[in-house]
Amino acid sequence: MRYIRPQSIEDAVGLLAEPDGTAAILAGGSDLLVRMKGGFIEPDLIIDIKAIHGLGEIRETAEGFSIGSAVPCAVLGENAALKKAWPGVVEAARLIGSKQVQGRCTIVGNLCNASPAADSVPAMVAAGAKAVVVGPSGRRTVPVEAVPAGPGKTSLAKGEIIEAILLDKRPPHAGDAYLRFIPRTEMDIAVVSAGVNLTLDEKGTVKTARVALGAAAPTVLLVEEAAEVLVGSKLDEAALERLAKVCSGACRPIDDKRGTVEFRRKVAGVLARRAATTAYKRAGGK
Amino acid sequence: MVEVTLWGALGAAAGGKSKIDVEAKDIRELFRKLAEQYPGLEPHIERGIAVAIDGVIYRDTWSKELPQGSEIFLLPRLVGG
Amino acid sequence: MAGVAVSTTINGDNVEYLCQPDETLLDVLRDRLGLTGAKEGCGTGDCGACSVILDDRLVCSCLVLGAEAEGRNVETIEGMAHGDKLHPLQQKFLEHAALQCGICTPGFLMAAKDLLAKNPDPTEEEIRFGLAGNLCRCTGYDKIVRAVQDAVSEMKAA
Amino acid sequence: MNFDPRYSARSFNSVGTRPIRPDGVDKVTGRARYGADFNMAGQLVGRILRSPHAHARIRKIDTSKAQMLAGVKAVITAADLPDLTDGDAAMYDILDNCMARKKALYDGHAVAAVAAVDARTARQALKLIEVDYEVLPHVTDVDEAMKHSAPVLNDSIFTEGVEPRPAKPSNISKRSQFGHGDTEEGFRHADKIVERSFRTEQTHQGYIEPHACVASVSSDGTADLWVCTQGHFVYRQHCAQLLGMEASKLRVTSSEIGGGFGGKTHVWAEPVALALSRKAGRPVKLVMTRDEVFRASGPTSATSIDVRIGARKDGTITAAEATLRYSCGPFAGTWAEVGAMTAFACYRLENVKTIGHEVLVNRPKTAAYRAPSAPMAAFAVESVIDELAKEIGMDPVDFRIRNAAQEGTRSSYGPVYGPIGIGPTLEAVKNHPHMKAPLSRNQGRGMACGFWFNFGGQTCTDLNIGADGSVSLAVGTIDVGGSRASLSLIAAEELGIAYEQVKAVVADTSSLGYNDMTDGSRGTFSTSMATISAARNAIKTLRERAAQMWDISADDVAWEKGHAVAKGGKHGNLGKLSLKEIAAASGTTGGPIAGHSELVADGAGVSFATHICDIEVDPETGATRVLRYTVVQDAGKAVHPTYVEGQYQGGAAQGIGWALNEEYIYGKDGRLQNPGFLDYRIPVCSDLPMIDTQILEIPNPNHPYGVRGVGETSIVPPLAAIANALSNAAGVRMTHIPMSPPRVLAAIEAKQAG
Repeated sequence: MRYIRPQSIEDAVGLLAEPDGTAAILAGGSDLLVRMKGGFIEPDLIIDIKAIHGLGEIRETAEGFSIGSAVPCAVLGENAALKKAWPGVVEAARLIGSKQVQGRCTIVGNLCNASPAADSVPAMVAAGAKAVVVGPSGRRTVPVEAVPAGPGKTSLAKGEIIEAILLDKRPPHAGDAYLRFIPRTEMDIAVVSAGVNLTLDEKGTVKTARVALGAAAPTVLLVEEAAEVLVGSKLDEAALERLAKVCSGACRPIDDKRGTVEFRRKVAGVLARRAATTAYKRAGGK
Repeated sequence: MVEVTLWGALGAAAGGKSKIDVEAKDIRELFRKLAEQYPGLEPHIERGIAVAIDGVIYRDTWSKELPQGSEIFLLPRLVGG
Repeated sequence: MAGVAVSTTINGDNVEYLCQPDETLLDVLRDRLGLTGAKEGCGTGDCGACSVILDDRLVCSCLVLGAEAEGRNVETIEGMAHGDKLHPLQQKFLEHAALQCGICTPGFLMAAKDLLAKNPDPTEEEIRFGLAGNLCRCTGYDKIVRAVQDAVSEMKAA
Repeated sequence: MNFDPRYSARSFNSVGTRPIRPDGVDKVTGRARYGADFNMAGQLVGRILRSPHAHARIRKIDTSKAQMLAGVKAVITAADLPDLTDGDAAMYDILDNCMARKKALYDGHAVAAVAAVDARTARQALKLIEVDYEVLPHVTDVDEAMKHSAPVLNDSIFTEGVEPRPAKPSNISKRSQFGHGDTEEGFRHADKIVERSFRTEQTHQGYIEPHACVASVSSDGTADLWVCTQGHFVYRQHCAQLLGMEASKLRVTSSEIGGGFGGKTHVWAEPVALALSRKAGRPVKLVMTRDEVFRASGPTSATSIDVRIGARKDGTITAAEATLRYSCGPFAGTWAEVGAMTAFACYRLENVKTIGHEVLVNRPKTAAYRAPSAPMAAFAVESVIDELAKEIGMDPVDFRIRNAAQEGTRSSYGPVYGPIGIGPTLEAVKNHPHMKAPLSRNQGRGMACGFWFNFGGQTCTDLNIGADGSVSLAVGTIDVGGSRASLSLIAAEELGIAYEQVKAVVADTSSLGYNDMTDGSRGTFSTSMATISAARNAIKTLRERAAQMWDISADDVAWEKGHAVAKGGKHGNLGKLSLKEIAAASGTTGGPIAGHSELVADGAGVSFATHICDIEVDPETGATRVLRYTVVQDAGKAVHPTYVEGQYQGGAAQGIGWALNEEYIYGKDGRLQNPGFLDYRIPVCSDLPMIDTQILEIPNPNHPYGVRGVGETSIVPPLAAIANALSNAAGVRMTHIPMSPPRVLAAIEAKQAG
C-alpha cells in the first residue's frame, strides 16, 4: 500500500489511471477510512487530493459557484454568499455526520460514495448542480444525478475524478430547502429525505421547480411529476397535498434496519411538503 | 423451629412443599439441615440461595441468626448490573 | 508496505514519526507517540472519543490518516492544560462531576473547546448540537452541558 | 466480624458534601489509564476469529496456514482451552462462550484466535484460518424459539422447574413462578381487567470503552492481567479456573473502566488473551473492536411478556398476573426469573402470580445490564397499570399510591418489606411542579415506577495512616462512576478529618482480600460499610497510641472530631492529640497505624424510583422528542449527592434510549445488522433535555449511615414512563419497545384508520 499526495489534478488522474492495483481517492476520508477499517476494501494506493491547488476552494464565478472537491462541508457553512444563494444545499451538506466529520467530509465524497441515503445529493440534484469530471481524456461536465449508478457504484470511468461541483447563479425569487428524517437529532443516516428548489414570479407563483428524494430508491430520485404539481401554484394546501401524494407514490424504497417501505413512502411525502414550504418562503413567497 | 418458605422452583425440589419447618439457629444450620432432609435442594444451595429474614435479603452471611418467629424466605441468588 | 515519514506539530511541539500508509492518526498518537488521551470507542467516527483538533478543525483522529498530519498542527487533550493550570473547561468538568467513567471526557473537552473557540456564547441548544458528535453513556449529558455553560460564564468574565 | 452495621441517626460533616473526585484531574487531562492504554515490552496483538453463522457445527478448524505466516506467534482454538470445569455447568458455559467448542451458537461466537507481532499480521492470520462449518437451522426470536418446531440449540436442556421433567429437550431452560393468593379468585372481584401482550427488543449496555486487556503468562506459572472490568477478583477466579491456574498466581489489575453497566461483570476475551500469552510465551494485548463488542458481548434479553391486572372501581387492585419470556442467548440463565420477581414489586397485592420462561436463542450470551430484567417487566406492568387507572377513571398517580407497597407488605416475590420508599417517591411526584406544568398540542405526560433489589456482598478494605497523617484507603470494588470520592468522604467522616486528607485507590487482587464485583448497586453501599469498619478499627489503634503517648489507659481515651481526647477529671490537663500528631509519633509507639476490614455487607435494602416524562410526538412522522424528565428516587443517604444525581440521570438516559431507538436488528440469516454506534442508536446530547432529580433519603436500617445502593433503579421506569407519555400525547398504546418512529407512525395510522 502506498500513500501519495499529488500536487496537480493531472498527476492525480495519472495515478488513478495506473493499470495495476486498486486506487482510492482520499479527501475527507470519512467513508474511505471506515471501509478500510471494516476490511471491506484494501486499496493498493491512497491518493490524497487535498494538496492539489484549487481543490480546497469555493470560487464565485460569473455563472455561480464552483466548489472544489476537497472542500470540507464545514467550509460551505462558513461561506456567506453560498449560504445565501443555496441555503438548501448548504444545510444538506451540514447534516452529514457529526461536527468532527464536518471538518473533513466533502459533498463530492458524499456523491461518489453513492449511498442512496447521501444527504447532500438530493439537495444538489434539486439545485441542478453539475459535476466537473476530469479524466485521461479531458474534462466533462455532467449533471450530479448522472454520477451515482446504484448503491456503492458510480458512472465514473477508471482514471476519472470529480474536480468540482458547479451551482448556478441565483435569479431573484429563488429558494431551496432540504429535509431528512432521522430517528435521533444528529449522527444518523437519513431514513428518507427530500430536496426542493423553486423559483417564483413576481406574484409568488412557482415558475420552476425541482424535487428530489433520497433513500427512496437505489439512487436519488428526481421526481418530475412533483415539479409539475408545484409549477403554476402558489403552494396552496391542495398543491402541497398533491405534492406529498406524488412523492409518496414515486418512492421505490426497501425495508431495512433504518426503516420500512410504508414509513419511507409516507414520510417522503411529508418531508417534500415541508421542504417545499421552506423553499417557498426562502424564495420570498408568502 | 422456624418456618421457611420456598420459592416456586425450590418447592419442586423439596417434593412439592412450599413451606418447611426446620430447627436451625442460623443460615448455615438451615442450609445443612435442608440439604440433609431434602437432597433435591443441595444443588440449589450449591448454586447459591439468598435468604430473606423479615424482608432483609442475605446472600452470604451464613452466620446470620434466624430469630424465633421471624419470616424466613428462600430466594434465587440474583445478579446485578 | 512503505512507511511514510511525517513531520508535524503536536501540542506546539515538533514531532517526527514514521507510519504505515493505512495507519490512522489515532493509532499514531496512541501506539507510536504514547499519547493515549484520545480513545478508540468505535473506530468509525460515530462516538467522538478520539476527537482532536487539526488545524483549528475538530476531527475524529480515527478518520484521519497519520500521513495526513504532515505539516499540520494537531492539538490533543494532553495539550489542553497549561502546565499545572487546568483549562476552565477541565476545571468545570471536575466541579460539576461532568464525568463518571471518564472515557469520553477527553473527546468532550476537545469538542467543547472547539465549540467555544467558534461560538464563545452558545445557547443550551447550540451546546447540545455542538457536542452531538460525542457519545457519553454514563451521565445523560446533563452535567456536561452545565459544566460547559459554567465555563462559558467564567471565560466571558475573564 | 464484630462490626455492627445498624443505622443510627447522626449529623454529618463530610458525607453529603460535593468535593472533586480524587481521580478527576487524571481524567480531564488524558492521563487516566483505561483498558487499552497499557502496554508491555514485547507484547503481541491478539485477535479473535468469529463465526459468521448464527448456528453451525464446527467440523474442523485448520490453523496450519495461519501458523506459518511470518510474525504469527500463537494460534489457538478450543483445544487450547481444555475443559477443566469439572461438571460446573455455569463455568462450562463461560468457557464455551469464550471459545466455541462443538458448535458456533451465534453470529460473532469466537472460534479461534491469534497472537502476532502487529495488528496487520494478526488480521491476515485470521483470514488464513479455515473453519469447516456445517450450517444448522437457527432461531433468534424468543417466541419462535419456544415453539415445538424450533431448532433446538442444546439437546441436553430439559426445562427445569416443570413436573414431571419433560421427555424432550427444548429451548426453554427453566420455568419459575412467584406469587401468593389466588389470582383467579381475585379477578372475579375485579370491576375492570386489562390484559395486554408486550415485546421488548434486545439492547446493549453501550459502554464507550470496548473490552480490552493485556495478559502476560510467565514460564514459572505466574501471570498478570491488566483489564477493564467491574470485578477483578471475579475475573481472576474465572480466568484461573478456566486456565487451570491457582488463583493466587494470577494477579489482576483493574484499569480505569470506561463504562460497564453490567457488561463487564462477565469474562469474554480475557481467558483467550491468557491462553494466547501462555502459548506464545509473550504478553498479549487484546482489544475488541466495536463490532465485536456488539456481536459478542453484552446484550440484555429480548422479551415477550403478557400482563393481566384487575381492579375494583374504588381503585383497589384485586389480582395481577404476568408471564415473562426472556431470551438468554445460547446458554441457560435466570433472566426471566428476575423479571418475574421484580414485575409487581412496587405494589401491595393480595393475589399475584408471575411465571418466567428462560429461552435459548442464537444470539450472544445475555449479560447483566443495570437492574437486569427489571426494565422490561416494569414496561409491561406499568403500561397496564396506567391503562387500568384510565379505565376506572382514576388519576394514575393516585391509583399507584392507593396500591403501593409499604412496610409490612408481602412483596410479590415473597418476603415482607421493611421500611421502603415507593410511597414517598409517589407522594413526591404527586406534589412535583413538573406534574402541573402546562402541555401543548401533540404533547403528553407519563409517569411510572421502578424497583430494584440492590446487593451487598463480600468486601475487604485497608485503611493505612501515613506518618504525615494522610490516609490511604485501598478498596477492592471497581470505581465505575465516582465511588472513590464517596468512599474518601466516608473515611473522612468516620475519622473526623478533612476529605483532602484521604486518598482512595482500587487495589489489585494480590494486595487485598477478595471483593465481589461492582454490580447490584453495591459499590458504595458495601465498601462504605467496610470503610467505616476499617476506620473504626484504625480509631481503636489511634486511641491506644494516644494513650501510650499520654501514658494513660486506652479506656480513658475517646475519639472526637479527628482527635484523641482524654476522658475524666484526672486527665483534664492533657488537651487533645490530632490524628496527625498521633501518626507522627507512630514510629515509636508501635509502628504504622492501619485499620483493616473484611465483611459481608448484606441487608442492602430495596430501592424504588418514580419518573415523570413529557413527550412531543410528530403525528405525521412518528418522531418523538423528550421535552422534560424528572427522576425521584430514594438513596437512603446520598454520600456524594452529585454522583447520586449522576446515577439517576445516567440510568434515565439509558432507559430513554432503550425506550425510543436502541435495538438489536437481526436479518433472516441470523446475522446482526447493526453492530455499530451508527445504527445502534444511543441518545446523543441533542436528543435529551436536562434531567431533573430529586433525592429522597429514607435511611436503610442495615447501614451505619443509612446508605442504599443507587446505581441501577433509574433505568427501570423510563420505558414505561415514555410509553405512558406517548399514549397521552398521541392516543396510542405502544406495546413494542423500542417505540421507534416507524412503529409509532404505524400505530398512529392504524388508529386513524379505526
